[in-house]
Amino acid sequence: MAAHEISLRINGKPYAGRVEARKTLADFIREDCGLTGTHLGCEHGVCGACTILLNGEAIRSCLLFAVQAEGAELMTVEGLADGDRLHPIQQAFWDHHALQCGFCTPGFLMTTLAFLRDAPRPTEREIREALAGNLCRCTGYKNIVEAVTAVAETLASAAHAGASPPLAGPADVAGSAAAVHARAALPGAQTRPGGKGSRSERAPSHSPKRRRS
Amino acid sequence: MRHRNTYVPMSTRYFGARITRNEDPALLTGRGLFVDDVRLPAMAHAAVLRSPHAHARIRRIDARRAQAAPGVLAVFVHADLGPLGEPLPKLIPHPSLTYHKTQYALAPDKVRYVGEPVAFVVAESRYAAEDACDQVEVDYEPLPVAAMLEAAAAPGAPRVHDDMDSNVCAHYIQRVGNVEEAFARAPHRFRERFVIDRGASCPMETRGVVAAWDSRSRRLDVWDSTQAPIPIRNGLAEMFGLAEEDVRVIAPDVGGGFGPKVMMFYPEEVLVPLAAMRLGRPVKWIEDRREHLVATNQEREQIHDAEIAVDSDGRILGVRTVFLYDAGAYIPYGLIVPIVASTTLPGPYHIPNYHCEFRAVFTNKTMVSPYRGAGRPHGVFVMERLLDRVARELGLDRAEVRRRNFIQPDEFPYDVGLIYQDNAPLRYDSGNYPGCFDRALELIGYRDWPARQRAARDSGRWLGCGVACYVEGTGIGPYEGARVTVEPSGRVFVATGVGTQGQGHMTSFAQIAADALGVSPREVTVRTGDTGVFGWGTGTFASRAATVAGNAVALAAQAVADKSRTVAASLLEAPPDEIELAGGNAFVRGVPGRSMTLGALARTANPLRFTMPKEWEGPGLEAVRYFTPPQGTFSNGVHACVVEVDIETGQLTVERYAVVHDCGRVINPMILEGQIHGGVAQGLGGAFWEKLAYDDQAQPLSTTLMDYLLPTAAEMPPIEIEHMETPSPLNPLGVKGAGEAGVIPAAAVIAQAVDDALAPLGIQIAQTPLNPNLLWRLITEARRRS
Amino acid sequence: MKLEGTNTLPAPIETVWKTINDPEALRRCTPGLDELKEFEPDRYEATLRIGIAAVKGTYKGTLAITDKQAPSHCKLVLQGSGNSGFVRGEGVIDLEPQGDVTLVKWAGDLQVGGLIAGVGQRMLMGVGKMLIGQFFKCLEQQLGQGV
Amino acid sequence: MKPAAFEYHAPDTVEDAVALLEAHGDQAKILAGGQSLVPLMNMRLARPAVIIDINRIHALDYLTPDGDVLRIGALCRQRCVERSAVVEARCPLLSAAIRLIGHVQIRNRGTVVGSLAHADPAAEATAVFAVLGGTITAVGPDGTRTIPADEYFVSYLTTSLDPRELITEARFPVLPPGAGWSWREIARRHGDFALTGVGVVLTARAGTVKNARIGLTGVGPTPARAARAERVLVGRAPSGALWDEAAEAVRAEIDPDDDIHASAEYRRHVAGVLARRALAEAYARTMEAV
Repeated sequence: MAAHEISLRINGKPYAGRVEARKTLADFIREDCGLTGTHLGCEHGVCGACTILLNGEAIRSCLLFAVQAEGAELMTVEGLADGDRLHPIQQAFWDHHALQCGFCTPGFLMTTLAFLRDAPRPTEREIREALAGNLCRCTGYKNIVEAVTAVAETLASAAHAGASPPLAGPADVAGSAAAVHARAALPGAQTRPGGKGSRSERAPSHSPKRRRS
Repeated sequence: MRHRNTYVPMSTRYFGARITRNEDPALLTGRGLFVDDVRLPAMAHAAVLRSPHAHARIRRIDARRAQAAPGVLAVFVHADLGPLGEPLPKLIPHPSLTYHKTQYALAPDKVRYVGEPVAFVVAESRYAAEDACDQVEVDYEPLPVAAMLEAAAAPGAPRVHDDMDSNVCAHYIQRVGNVEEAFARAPHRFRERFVIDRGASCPMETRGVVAAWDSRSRRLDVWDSTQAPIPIRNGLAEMFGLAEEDVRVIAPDVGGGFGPKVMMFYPEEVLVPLAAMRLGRPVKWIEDRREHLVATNQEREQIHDAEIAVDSDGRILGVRTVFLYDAGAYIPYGLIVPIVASTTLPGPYHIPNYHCEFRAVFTNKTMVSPYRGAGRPHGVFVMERLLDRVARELGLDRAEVRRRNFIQPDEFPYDVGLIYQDNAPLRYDSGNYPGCFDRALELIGYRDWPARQRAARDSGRWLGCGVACYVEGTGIGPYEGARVTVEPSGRVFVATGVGTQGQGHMTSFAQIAADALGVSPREVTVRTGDTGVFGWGTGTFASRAATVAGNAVALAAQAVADKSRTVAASLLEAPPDEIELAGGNAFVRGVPGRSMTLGALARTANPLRFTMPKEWEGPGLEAVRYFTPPQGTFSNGVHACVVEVDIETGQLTVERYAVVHDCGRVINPMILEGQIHGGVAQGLGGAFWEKLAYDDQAQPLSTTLMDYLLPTAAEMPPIEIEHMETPSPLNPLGVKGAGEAGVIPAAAVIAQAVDDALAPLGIQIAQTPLNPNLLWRLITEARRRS
Repeated sequence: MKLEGTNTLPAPIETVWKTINDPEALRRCTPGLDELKEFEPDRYEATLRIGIAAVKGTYKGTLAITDKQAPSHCKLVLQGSGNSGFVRGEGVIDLEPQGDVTLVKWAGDLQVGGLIAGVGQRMLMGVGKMLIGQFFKCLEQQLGQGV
Repeated sequence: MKPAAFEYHAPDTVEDAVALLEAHGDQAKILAGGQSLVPLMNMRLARPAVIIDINRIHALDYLTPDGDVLRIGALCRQRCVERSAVVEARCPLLSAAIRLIGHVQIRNRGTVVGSLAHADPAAEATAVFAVLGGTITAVGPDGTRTIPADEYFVSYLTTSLDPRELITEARFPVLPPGAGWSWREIARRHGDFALTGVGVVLTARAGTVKNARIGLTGVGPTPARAARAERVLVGRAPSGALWDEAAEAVRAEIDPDDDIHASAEYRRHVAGVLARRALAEAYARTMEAV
């Protein structure tokens, strides 16, 4: 089978490789790019350990072929911390003992990053449902939910202090000034080129924002 | 060993504190090292071809096409194994285990469960290895299958092993008092059958092995996602004829274990090193999730015929259980699980007469070995369900029945009269069972429960409350050790043989050492799970790490502290007993100005020239100590919950879950609570969601996470925890184990809560796990009856 | 997986008997049966491509017709194995004449093992039922056309 | 768990995609969101020789209201529909059901049209499509055709689509003015395939049910419309008793299967329970709409 040349960006850095079409994006990230923070727990899209951001959206990297990510902007757990400074979500997970073996943790962090960007003031129920696509076998989820609640509160109060309108709900997040602010308060989450909300009602004739390809 | 049992902590600053974990920053930033993260030059990748049949004779295997497939380096079948073609080691023998069958690394002529390895393919990539697995031709002759436990135990059942007369490989009885007489004179006797089905521990990281062989130095390095690297090293050295010194086994970051990763040996743990040695290239094998759900050991399947005898006040006169234990196709780990089940059953209650008897039975299913709880949930389920029956039949409050039977705080040590899994007498060391129980009742609001339940029923909601007790044997021997070293940098290194799969050893052990040496736990680096760092020990299992290794760390740290004082005394010109250790310094008590850093002491204690004072006994600030507990220590606790049942659909919602728990002195309450949270989630998973389904031909039907239902955050209730601390008199730190506490009574407490919710219908749960379909069926049948 | 049912086929019993013993009719009506080669009387080598949509497995094996009691009773025994695991099935067929039509009573035990059983359980029973349904529907059509 | 090898194509246009389909026929599979297909491929349950990845046909990435229908392009992600204020306002049944598809990571990739193409018997989108009576637009070598919902679903994972056809669009009718709606499902865990799910659209006027549509998922080889139950309802006065009667009719007209999570009997029973609850909720919503 023919190999395919691909190039993409992960955490702001360019990566390129030659892969078989069947190689999953997760394997490409781990094996070809050497970023082993993204883990594989099931390879059939249930456990969420391989969650990364693809063009700003949380996805399962085990359910995408690497060739499909040609030209994409990816973010993995390695891109969260700013040098030695942990991202607020990482810090909250540390403070709240929201990890034990740590295998599922990168997936939870990436899911949380995208979730809090879209729903900055979640209820506990919303947090639990948003995290339901990530399985953890060690924590019983209690401390993970507490960590996410704590980051949300911190960010909400930061956003409230800085922005005049209160944070908007998830439905129209992408366009609102408050959401932009919330994203700014949440380092790393701002990379969402062509946010879905702005594209959601669009006629076929309108040329959609091209995905880099 | 002169400090043994005379340990007095210098301060208790860190012991008992909620300290965030040392291991977290690496794990949070993607810098952990799990086995699948190990990348070596020229590494090849392996895949295992597994039997699709539960029971079949292998007529022929032809691997020629596979061998010729693109990228394939080698294909191994049984005939290629040479001396490694013998059955894998028998662990933990027992006099009652008459047929200690273990599997082969690759099946020679017969397969006995779906998932049994038949061929091992090594290729340039995992993709190519899986391609080649498709090319191996195996001609199977299907044989009759022993699928269901009870049927497999019956005479005339298809036999899993040809050289046996039946599938029963062990028959074991333990007795206390005179059960026959107790039952004969008892005014009330109640008999029940309890069925406990299969589950999987399902850590988020599956198993995995990487091996590298250096043919020049003849050294073998193995990275293994195991709970027991040292026994794996010892076993590999023996099998491959190498010195233990020349085999290094590393369990780096291990992504959860929960018991099954303590098995020695899984076939792949032999096959990967073998392939690496034969090919002269490093080889990696990572179990995929589907493999995990057939090839990693499972647990829980038992059928108990149990009976209780009580007097008219509900006081227990005798208990009898006769049960079947499904071992799966082989029984490498011996009788640990059924022994633990039968010795956990008595729990916190006076049981003057007790008869437990089991048969271990082979079936054509995946092997069974301990999974978190390891028989304890079974024992508790049987005992608590029997007491619920007593309460119902005698019209007594279920809390009152328990209270009348508790062992009292002044009765310790309490000899149950049985032999425990460590082959020592089952003797509870300490505890306060009624106190713990009362706290749990208060936490869940038991006193007001009837009123709340009535109000809910009036508004059409079916709520139930449950409360169940357990005693957990923990901290068993034989021994663990630790080496504590102060380096010239002032950093403290702790090395021990007990690895971590997420339990926080890097922090708990650091807290223990930090107190002894007067440093911050952040200054303490704990190294575990690497035989190259510490080569003596057994493994992480049976809730024993904190107790056995924790005390070894305390003893070694204490020895280093003593040495530090001795060295400091000669330099600071004060008697050793006037030297204090704090803030990373040694100083003369009351004269903080006369001090040296620990680092400077360490450098001084390792002189380059001149002579060394005799009382230093050797170089450096370093000590190795071992802790050998005389017997296990016994934690206890009470779980309580509130559930709601949708009686039209059988859906169950767990609204509240409360745990009151006593594991002696607590090293780090944050870590302890985390252990309990996780255990509760696994317990609840096993009570309502998780079931390994097999069809009547022993085909596993739930080999994905779509069908094996690990609970998610959306299903889990918030969990409330309270600690009680009754120190153990059996070890210097006064600690007991806690790793399995969360899981143990979950099935029992849910069953009771469901009974309570559905009490108007007279439903009595006698099996676990439950599911909506089952609850709906019970509800429908009950309504039809009434 | 046990399945059973009855069908009424629009032909007299002798015709039905002949059809279900006719390799060509069997080949045409057994879903996914690509090849059928008789290697001894009433025993055939078979290649099956069974599945639905993209989820198809190829199984090589044998089909045998046994316990023949013309024209009212026989047993079909099918076994095959492939990359997706194996299938084994036994079906007992009893024919009862009802004037111009024939009542077919069948009872089958279909066993699926390996990959498909382990990961496809959600649709296994339904698909099994559907395939048997297709078999009889096809026979019905063939007999209706006066084969 | 790694997929078997395949030949990969990523056309930029519908025409190129159809040409590839014509060349490869049933050897080829369309890859859109891939959230059902890729797991099957990873497990090697599906081993397509050719993958035609349509993710570069950007012209198919749209969601647009067009009169009384929502036109959803083949690349429109489920998440996009879920977030759409227009869908929420005009077809809340679709919004509600979509939120229960898998998890957010799945919906960020998965497409609505892909769900319809995959035709899983327990999916949400298929049942909503059936209950609303949507249409499929498919392009093949012989041109474009539309397929109404009741001619589209054939069996498990099987539709009336020709292997050489590509679905370019699905049209979901919006709810009629004043209509009440409800989506109810029961699953083992949040995000799992429904054991059974029921969607209802109901209009009522002057104390009688004017129109009722009931769709079910997880109760047989395809999403089902409960036609008999619908007939029971029309022209009758809404009441608990009427919902019960309709629920019984639902139970009588479905033929669900067993699996390890639920028996056919359970599914049949619960379909009725959910239908009753959904009807009551939908009716209550008609009152809110007034």
